[in-house]
Amino acid sequence: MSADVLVTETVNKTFGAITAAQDVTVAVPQGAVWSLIGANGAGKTTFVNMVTGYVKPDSGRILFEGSDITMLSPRQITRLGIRRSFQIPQLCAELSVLENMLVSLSINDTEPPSFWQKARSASDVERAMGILEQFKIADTYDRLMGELSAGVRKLLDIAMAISGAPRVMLLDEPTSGVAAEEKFPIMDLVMEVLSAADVTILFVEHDMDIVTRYSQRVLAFYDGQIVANDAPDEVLADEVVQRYVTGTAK
Amino acid sequence: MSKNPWRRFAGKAGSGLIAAAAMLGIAGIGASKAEDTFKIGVVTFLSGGAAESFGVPAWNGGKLLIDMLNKGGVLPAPYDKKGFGGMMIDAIPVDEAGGATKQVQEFRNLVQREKVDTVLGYVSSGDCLAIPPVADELKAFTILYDCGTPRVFEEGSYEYVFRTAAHAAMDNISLAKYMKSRGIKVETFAGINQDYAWGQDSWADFVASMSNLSPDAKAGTALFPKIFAGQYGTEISALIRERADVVHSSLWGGDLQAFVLQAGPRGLFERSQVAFAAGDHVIPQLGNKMPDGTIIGARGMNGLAAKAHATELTNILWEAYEKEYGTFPVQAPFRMWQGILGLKSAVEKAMEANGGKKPSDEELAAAMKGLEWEAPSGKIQMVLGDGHQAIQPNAIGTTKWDTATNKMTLIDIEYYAAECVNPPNGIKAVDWIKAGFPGAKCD
Amino acid sequence: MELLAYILVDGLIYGAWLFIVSVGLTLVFGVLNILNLAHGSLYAIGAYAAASAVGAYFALGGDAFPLGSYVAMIGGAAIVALVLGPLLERGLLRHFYDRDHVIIVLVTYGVFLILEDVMKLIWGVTPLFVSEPYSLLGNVELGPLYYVAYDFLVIAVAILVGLVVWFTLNRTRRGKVVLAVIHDREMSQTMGVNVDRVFMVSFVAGVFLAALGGALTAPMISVSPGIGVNVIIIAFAVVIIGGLGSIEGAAIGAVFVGIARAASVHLLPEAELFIIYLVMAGVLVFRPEGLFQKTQARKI
Amino acid sequence: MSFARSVPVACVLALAVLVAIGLMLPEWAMFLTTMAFAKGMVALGIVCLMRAGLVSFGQGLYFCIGAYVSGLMANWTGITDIFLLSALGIVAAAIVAAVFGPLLATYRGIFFAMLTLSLSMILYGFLSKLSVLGGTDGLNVMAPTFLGYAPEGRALGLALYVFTCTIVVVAGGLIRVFFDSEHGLIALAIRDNELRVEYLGASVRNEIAISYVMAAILGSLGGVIAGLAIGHVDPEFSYWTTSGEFVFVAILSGYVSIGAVFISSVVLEVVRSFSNLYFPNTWQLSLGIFLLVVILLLPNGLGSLLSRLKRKKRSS
Repeated sequence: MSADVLVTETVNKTFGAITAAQDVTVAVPQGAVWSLIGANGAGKTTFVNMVTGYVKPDSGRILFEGSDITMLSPRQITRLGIRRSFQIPQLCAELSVLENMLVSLSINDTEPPSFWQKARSASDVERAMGILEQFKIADTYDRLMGELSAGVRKLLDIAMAISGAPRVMLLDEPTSGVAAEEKFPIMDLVMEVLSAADVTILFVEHDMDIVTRYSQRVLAFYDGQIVANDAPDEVLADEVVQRYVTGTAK
Repeated sequence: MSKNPWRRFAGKAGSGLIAAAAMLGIAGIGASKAEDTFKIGVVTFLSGGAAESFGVPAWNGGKLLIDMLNKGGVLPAPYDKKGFGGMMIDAIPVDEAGGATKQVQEFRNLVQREKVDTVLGYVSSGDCLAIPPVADELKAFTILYDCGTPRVFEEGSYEYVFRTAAHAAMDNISLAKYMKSRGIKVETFAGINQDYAWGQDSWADFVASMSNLSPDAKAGTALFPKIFAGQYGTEISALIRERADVVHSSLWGGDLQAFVLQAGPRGLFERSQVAFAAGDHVIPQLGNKMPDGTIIGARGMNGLAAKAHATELTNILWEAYEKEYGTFPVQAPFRMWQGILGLKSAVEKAMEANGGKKPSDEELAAAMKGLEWEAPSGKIQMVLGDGHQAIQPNAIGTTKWDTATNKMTLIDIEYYAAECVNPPNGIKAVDWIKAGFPGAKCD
Repeated sequence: MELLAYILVDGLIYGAWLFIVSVGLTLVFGVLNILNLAHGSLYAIGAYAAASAVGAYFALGGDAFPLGSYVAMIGGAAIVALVLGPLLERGLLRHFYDRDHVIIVLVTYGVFLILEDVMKLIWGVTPLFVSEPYSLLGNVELGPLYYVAYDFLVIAVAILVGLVVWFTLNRTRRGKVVLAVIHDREMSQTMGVNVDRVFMVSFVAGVFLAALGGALTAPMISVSPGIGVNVIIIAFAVVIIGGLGSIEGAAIGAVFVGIARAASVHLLPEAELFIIYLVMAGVLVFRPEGLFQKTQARKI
Repeated sequence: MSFARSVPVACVLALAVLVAIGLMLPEWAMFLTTMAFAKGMVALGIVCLMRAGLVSFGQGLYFCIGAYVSGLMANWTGITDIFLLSALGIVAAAIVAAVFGPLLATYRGIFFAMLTLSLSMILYGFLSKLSVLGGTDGLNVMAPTFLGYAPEGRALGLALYVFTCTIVVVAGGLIRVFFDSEHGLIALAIRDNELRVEYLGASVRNEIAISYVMAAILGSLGGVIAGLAIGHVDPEFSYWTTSGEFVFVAILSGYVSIGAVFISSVVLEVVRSFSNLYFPNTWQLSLGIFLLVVILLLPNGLGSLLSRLKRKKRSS
């Protein structure tokens, strides 16, 4: 068990009448690449929000590398190494792509942000451009958010999350809102960069082709419960999943 | 990639230069000091709560007198000479609104930029405490024509600053003397005064005078609403509940009007004998709304009290004011007149000494020190504060609505000589009162 | 006992005045999300308009039916609302709705500066005072307590205004529409609500309430330049205590501050001015959203 | 030329230019500029907060703290050395800001504006009531001395002017460095999307508190200089209309260029200085209209004009 990097123990959460999480118990091993599937409101996003500290569960515990992070704030959890990207990219509209990257770098430098050290110093810019090149969006460095395509915005959002050398990366629908032909290239790119850094990945996804292609295991959510936790083929073949989750039952 | 440092430096220097150009541009606008005109900066309330009862009537009276002086030969000797010693008088009005800090800045502008020969002004006690140190710093001859707090020359001494109006102590002493001489029952008295130098000093002087003249009178509630509060419902309830024999107040301007309008209908004036240390200036506006039998001071022999003892000078100015503005002059124009006539006397005295040239600030200060001159409100003598603070006779009366002429009149007016109600030089007013008015010369 | 009665009655009278003066401010904030720094000037213009209206009324032979002067007073306030309301909202504020709310606060600061001088240009600096309405209704004696009936008229108007505003907002169809706009402007727009009209009507109502506050005060004071500057702060204190945007909060806040001030004048005169700020500070530290404001959750 | 040297060089040159101008200015213009720069410091503090997306309507609080603390110190203890008084003003403001900063840092938009305004009015009410501090009349402040040198008349005006220019240039340089620093960039990010900044691991509340303390220190320094230049302080320093004028200058200048803040402050001070004499009843009207025009036509203030010119140069 000690190899597990992220563990949730019988986590429950209700918003008034809606049960968002019911006895959710999961143990994610180090370096795993799992996907989370389920209809809207099944509890996927609540799970991500609880792990990243934005929502506090009613009961149960969340452990990261053995220590309890249930009641920590998003900032504390981020600093521990659990990072997330957003379904709707959360970027700074008035800043350029490069500046957005520099913000992330300034915060995640080894030493805390300084009062005099120039944010746009040559070394910082070089590192930022390096990451942008890695994500192949370096050519858009001086453009503002309004001038970018959905794909580039997604990649920037993920790039900013990655810049802090995360241990666990939660991707909230990394390919939603992106043109079909761009989906696979983006996922390849993201997986390539993350696997190079041996990062545990949990990503929320609706597109089953992406689920089967990139995830080692799949967590299927329905009505706040995990109804299946297995390899992609087994889960998709599972009769309960077909009726309640993918709606593909005959 | 980073912006070329030289270009950013250019931007910074560029903005510095624009700021510099702006400043140089302003510098050119200042005025120059002309020889044949005597320029006065007149600072009084042209807006805000005190404008209509003090500021504007004073400026109207001042304008009128200056026009008459510039024509020459309109006023009786010794004021028949044209302007100030032949020089035309040019007056610039400045609004006193905005608080003491703003007034200090305006004072600097008048002295340094507009290059006025004298600044004559200031109704609010706050301004009268703030301006003198700056006047001495800039060595600018300044006349305080209206404010009443005794602190100016009792807690400080200034070389270039003079006050041509007596301070507030005399009004409260006269009120206490008036009540004693008219035999008004005063076992308990309460007070409502604005919460700043003027109100606090007036109440302190009145309490001290009463404890001296009517020792058995007991001081009750003392209310200190904020200046320009305008709403006195709760305070009036407190005074009615107190049922004091006498209610003393040094309220003035819009605040006094609001207080009378709100207290009248609630019968405060019937239940207690109300005494206003400086109440005469609201008589024209309130008319019959000012209840009868209210004891009124006018901070000197001003307004109706002066008309009853009018000299030729008083009548000329009174009729000219009534003709021009349709209402009779109250204390504010009277104090402006005594300030301007005092300035005229000082200028002409200094010109005699220096052979007819326009006197410098130092010459004006020397001439003004210890000066005496006649004014519509009686003889003004610069006695206190080593010749920097004036004393003047005082008068207290009681209101009576004259149904025949449909005008408010003052009856039972008692006059007090200047030395009777003002302390001699060198002793603080409160100490003089506590010591039982030693050396008071009352006829 | 008499002291307590005085404090209570004085507190209610001052509280009523406070409520009328501040309910307009909280209404405009609630509906349009605008913090109107020019609220004090609208109060002052209402006072001036009422003073002129009552003066004109008596000049045109109103002595025959003096009670008509109250109608003239309210009429003065209404004219101010109908003229200034649309002019400010449609003419000026509308252009800033998409901008940051703080910019609108600064715009209302500009309007405050303009209106202060406009009053001086229209009515000059000589004050108007029309005290007939104040003493018209005679006196009221509650045992040893001695008051003017006008003060109780102000209480009655305050209660009436409170009920009317509360009733319109919560119990009429148009009120429901306004509440919908308060909670979600975009959603209401998509459901066909003419948000522009709701904004204008609400702003005009806010201006009318401010002007009404001034009109009711006009007979008690000498209406002169500068009476508006201080009112905005007192209205502010009441609205902060009650919670911005809440009508009930403004009512409770007004009575709370009214009685606190009355108690301090009767018992501890020195602290009089300071009480209002002290109460405001207390609420800010312990219950920043005000006593009655529900904390809104944030949508991410 | 590396970055480290270009800002100090620019500062020294700017100071030299300003002092040279000062020598040529008549006394009243020097006094006006000293006041304009003192008030510009407060406006610069508001600009610091604006970069983090917050507008304080109560910076009069620190302007008043600086003025009263230095004024009282001079009157009660006789210490009139301007460097000591400034240091005292900084310490006082830093303490008050450290107390209120974290509380205020959790509020945004209108609530932040309202709370800051309320705080300044609480100080106003408190000071108006304290007759020992002069109540509503305020109190006179002794003339400052400069490390023992006690000038009089024009020399005093010049010494104060040079001191103010030094403070302005040093503060301007430091703030320029801060704006370009990592904290400066994070502040801009907070203005756009504070949720993301929190998720990147920075404490939004601490970052805002830093800007708030910095704004307080700048405001207090402005108050110290203004109090000593005028020679009188009163509770009006903390009145809401005073704070409103500081915000006016900050909005007028925008949050891009520091020079623009001081230029706008000089512009406002000139308009005010001549207005009271030449158009007493309409000067507030002209200020109000001027403010609305600026908000309508120059969304980011004069500063954006300067940067727009630069951007045109760069892209043309």
